[in-house]
Amino acid sequence: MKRYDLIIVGAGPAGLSASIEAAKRGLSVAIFDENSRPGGQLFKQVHKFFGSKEHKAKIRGFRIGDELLSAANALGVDVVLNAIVIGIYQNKEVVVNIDDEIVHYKGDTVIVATGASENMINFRGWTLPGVIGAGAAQTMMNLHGIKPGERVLMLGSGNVGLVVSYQLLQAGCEVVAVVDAAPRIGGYGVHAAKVARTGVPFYLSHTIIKAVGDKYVTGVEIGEVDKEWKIIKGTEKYFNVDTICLAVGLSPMSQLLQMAGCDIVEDPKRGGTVPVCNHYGETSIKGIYVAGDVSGIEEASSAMIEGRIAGIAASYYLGYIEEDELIKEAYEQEKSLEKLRQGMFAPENKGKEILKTDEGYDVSISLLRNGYLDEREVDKYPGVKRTKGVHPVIECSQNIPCNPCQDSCPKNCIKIGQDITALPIFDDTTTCIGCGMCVASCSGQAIFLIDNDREKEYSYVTIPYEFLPLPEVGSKGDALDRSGAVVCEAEVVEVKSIKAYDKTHLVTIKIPKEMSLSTRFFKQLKEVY
Amino acid sequence: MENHADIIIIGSGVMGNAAAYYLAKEGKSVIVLEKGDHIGDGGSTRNGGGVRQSGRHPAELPLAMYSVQNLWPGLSEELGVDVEYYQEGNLRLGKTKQHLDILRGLTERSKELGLDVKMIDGDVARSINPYLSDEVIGASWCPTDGHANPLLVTLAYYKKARELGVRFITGEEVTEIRKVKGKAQKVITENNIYDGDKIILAAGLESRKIAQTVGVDVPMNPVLLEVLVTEPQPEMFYQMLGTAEADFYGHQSNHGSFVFGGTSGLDAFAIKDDSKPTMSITAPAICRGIIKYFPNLKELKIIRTWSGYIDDCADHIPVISHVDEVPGLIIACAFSGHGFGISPIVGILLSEMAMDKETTLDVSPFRYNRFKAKIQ
Amino acid sequence: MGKINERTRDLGHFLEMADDDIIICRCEEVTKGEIRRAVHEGMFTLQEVRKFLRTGMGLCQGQTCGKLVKGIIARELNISPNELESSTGRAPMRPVEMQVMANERKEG
Amino acid sequence: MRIIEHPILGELKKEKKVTFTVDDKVIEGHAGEPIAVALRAAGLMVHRHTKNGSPRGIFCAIGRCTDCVMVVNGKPNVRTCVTPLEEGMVIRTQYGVSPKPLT
Repeated sequence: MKRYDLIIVGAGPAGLSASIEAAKRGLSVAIFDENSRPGGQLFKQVHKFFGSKEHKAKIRGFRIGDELLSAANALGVDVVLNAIVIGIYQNKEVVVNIDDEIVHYKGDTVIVATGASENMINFRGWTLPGVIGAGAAQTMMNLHGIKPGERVLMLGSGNVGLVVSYQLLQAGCEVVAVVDAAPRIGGYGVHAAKVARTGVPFYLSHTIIKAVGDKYVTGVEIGEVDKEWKIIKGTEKYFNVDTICLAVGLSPMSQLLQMAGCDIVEDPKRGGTVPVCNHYGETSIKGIYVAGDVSGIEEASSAMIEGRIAGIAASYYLGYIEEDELIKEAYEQEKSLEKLRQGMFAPENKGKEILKTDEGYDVSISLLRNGYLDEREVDKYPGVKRTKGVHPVIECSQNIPCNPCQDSCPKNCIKIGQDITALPIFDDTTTCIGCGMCVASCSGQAIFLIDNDREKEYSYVTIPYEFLPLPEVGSKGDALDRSGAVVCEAEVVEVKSIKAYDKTHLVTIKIPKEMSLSTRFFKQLKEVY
Repeated sequence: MENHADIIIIGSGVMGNAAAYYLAKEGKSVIVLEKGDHIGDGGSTRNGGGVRQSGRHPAELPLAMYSVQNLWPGLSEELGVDVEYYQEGNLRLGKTKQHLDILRGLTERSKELGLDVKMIDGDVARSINPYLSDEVIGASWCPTDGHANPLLVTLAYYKKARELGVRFITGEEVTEIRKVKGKAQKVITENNIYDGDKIILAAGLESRKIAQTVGVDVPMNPVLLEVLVTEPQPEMFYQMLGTAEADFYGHQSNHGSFVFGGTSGLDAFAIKDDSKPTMSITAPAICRGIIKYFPNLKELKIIRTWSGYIDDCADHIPVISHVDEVPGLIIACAFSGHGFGISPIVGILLSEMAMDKETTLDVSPFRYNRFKAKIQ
Repeated sequence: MGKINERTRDLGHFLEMADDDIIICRCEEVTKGEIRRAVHEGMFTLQEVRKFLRTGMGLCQGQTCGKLVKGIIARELNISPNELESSTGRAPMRPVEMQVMANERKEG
Repeated sequence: MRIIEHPILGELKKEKKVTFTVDDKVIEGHAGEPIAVALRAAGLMVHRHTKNGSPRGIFCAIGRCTDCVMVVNGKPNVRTCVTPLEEGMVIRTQYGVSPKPLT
């Protein structure tokens, strides 16, 4: 039976990161993944990541996947694809279905990094073709280049629901609404805002009553829920859709660990049925570790660090490093992980209602209910200041672990500091040169450039733009406000697409001066998205 | 709640549940204590579902025949749950001359005891089951054998007994049976003491430890057995299948899946632990066995495998017995992997024993004190 | 293991609900009403409901409906879903053809 | 339905076009893409009907839920969302666990 120092199940962000750390330290490593492409969910993630440089912030998910894979390959890790681990048996025997064979392997250590599976929700008609998981939508669009439908209703306003809604728009689908039974948007406000400003309405405290259709979905009925989650009569709304997308959370995929005999607990904070493990990810069975979503639902950035920690811990377990190295190197990673686990979206805050930022600013109720900041409250956040000449307007109002805007500014105009969940401060004593790096680097697309002084009657507003086709300079269209409502006519005066922006194009539009505080998006006259 | 009942039953497997039902039907008060969190989590719901008379030990055959003739056909109706009983016969298959010799031996023995079972050649076997491979050269055929769904039977007895007022408590591990004035009466758990006029110990392998607390030992060992289930298929056949080599057995269930049990040959030496682990070599071995007999099934996908321990008795037949030195205690265990098919009659026999009635069938072959050294 | 669970406790009358006909287990087409009724008939754990109704025993191996079934049982018993044990993980993690399972790679 | 050019991913590379049949229709798709993708591109939503007659299609798209199974080259219960398309495949809508009878 072929034996490795370390067998990893799952070639996602956690698994690949673990393999790199272990292989670097001399372990023989194999990774098995059931998919034909490695990277787990990374290759479906076309958005830029949050975090800071060490967390690969502002890099798009699929590029991170490529980076990790080539690093693993360079270190001689055996990345085996289309390899379904059918079970982990006694004595760390990992049995894999590869092509038409069953292959038995043993690992002196095993890291299970199988990720998560999607939760589902039932309503009348939920078995009809056209009702799909958000993951399905992502897979179809971003891996296989096909739209899941033309008109889509999204159920769920967590980060997955928001990110996938945006991706649907990018793929050219129409998103008719984002619906959530909760009274507040669950994901990052910035993710919601970039969906809302294209004109997608949010229906909070609403849920699906039924999917309508005979053979497949032709429509959907939603309604408002009361405190007992019952539909309030008279609040029903109907949408013509061909697709209903479900994004109602994730559950750790811990079945393999159960089978292996690891102790398991029910922990709603970690997302469901999870293995008992220590801070190195070691389970109740010595030498079996976990990393990533399987040990508790978080972001891919956290999964990568957990993977590194498990890889380091396995290296120590097998004697490839000494205890002091383990402590020192794992501590570095834990510090980095801690940074991501701060702020209002930290795992420990799951389910809590947080109405003030760490700095004491009120969290925008409009953002939580409608998906966008109210124009009247924007001014209170430290990233928004009215100054002369071109300058950034940073509509960042929640404590999200993220700092690329600070790093990207060549003039040090934006300050976040050591605590990366702090709100960015625009320092109006500095001089912005309008390079647009902050606009393109903001993973939440919450930064705009405004110049009120170039012309007397007009303002120039620069917005991040990730749709096709790109507007042409000189063309006219509608200026949209944060809710996607038309505020006035706009003329495109500049479109910048440099490599460093990484496909976040900067579109500058010219609008009447009094509209500069309202305008946050641009819609071309012909139907484009 | 009062912790006294006419009868305390230890173990909520199919035997305990069946006994509880037949007792409650007679108006007795019953408490069933189950160590696990789930009803019937042992061999009762982990077996292959055979309701078989052929191939039985002569001592057990009357129990099997009585069940098939009198109890299985009406069980669904009696319990109010379709337990998926199919009486479509049992084919025990052979591919070699040695196989046929084994089959012939089994067949002759059962025939003498009045069972309708006969040897047939390969072509006749294929006329009964057209999916058999040409390698099959003969079989034993018992047309009155069949199969049922063990999950449903176990839970249906539970459901019906519960309806009749039997008190079931899960998560209640019995640590001791204690005599009071020479008679078994108290059943002690970690948290409670129960008492009954009669105690039925039907806790599978666990029975051994518990019986020892009143100085009785049943010589039995845990043996791991594995079962697998496939994706559903259109209806193909409903016979129960087995082989002379006993390398696999199984049937197609009424929702279309095939349920096959089998062995790798090393199961007896499995590393034993509470999680009832499957072995990595067993499912492949079972599959190879099946494909030789049923090549058409080779593309079927396996959905699950699972395992369970059987309480394998020194002489491979059960203990169903009063205990002379411990009046009031009735032991029912060591069914050795073939208890399911006789569970309805065992339930009745236990109820009769607990009510001090004459038993429907003779239980003397199953005495607890029959185990003797080889050389006397 | 070891949590005492009285199976005779009173769950009140079984009342039919308007959405009882909604399918919960997509593979085996088991409805919400069937699950609720099974709880009233004594099936108090995920495993018992699974064995009694076949929820989660279909081709998807229970990966879709597990949490939903748990929620329904918990509501019927008036307990938190976290008090219910999830179903066990069993090989094979994905369906495998018999001819593939039978074909173990020879040690080279 | 196909995304010709994606704003972030650019043009998605696809293998050569192939033809295959679904029940009595001849359909085009790209070799190597999941069967389900080619069906979606052709506007085909219903992959199977359960034994109770309820229509089903793509649900998880990653091979877990098995709602999208069809009879492919005579084999029932094939997960079309993870099975690569090949030239000349014969695909049938599945009823219960059997193919739809051809008209």
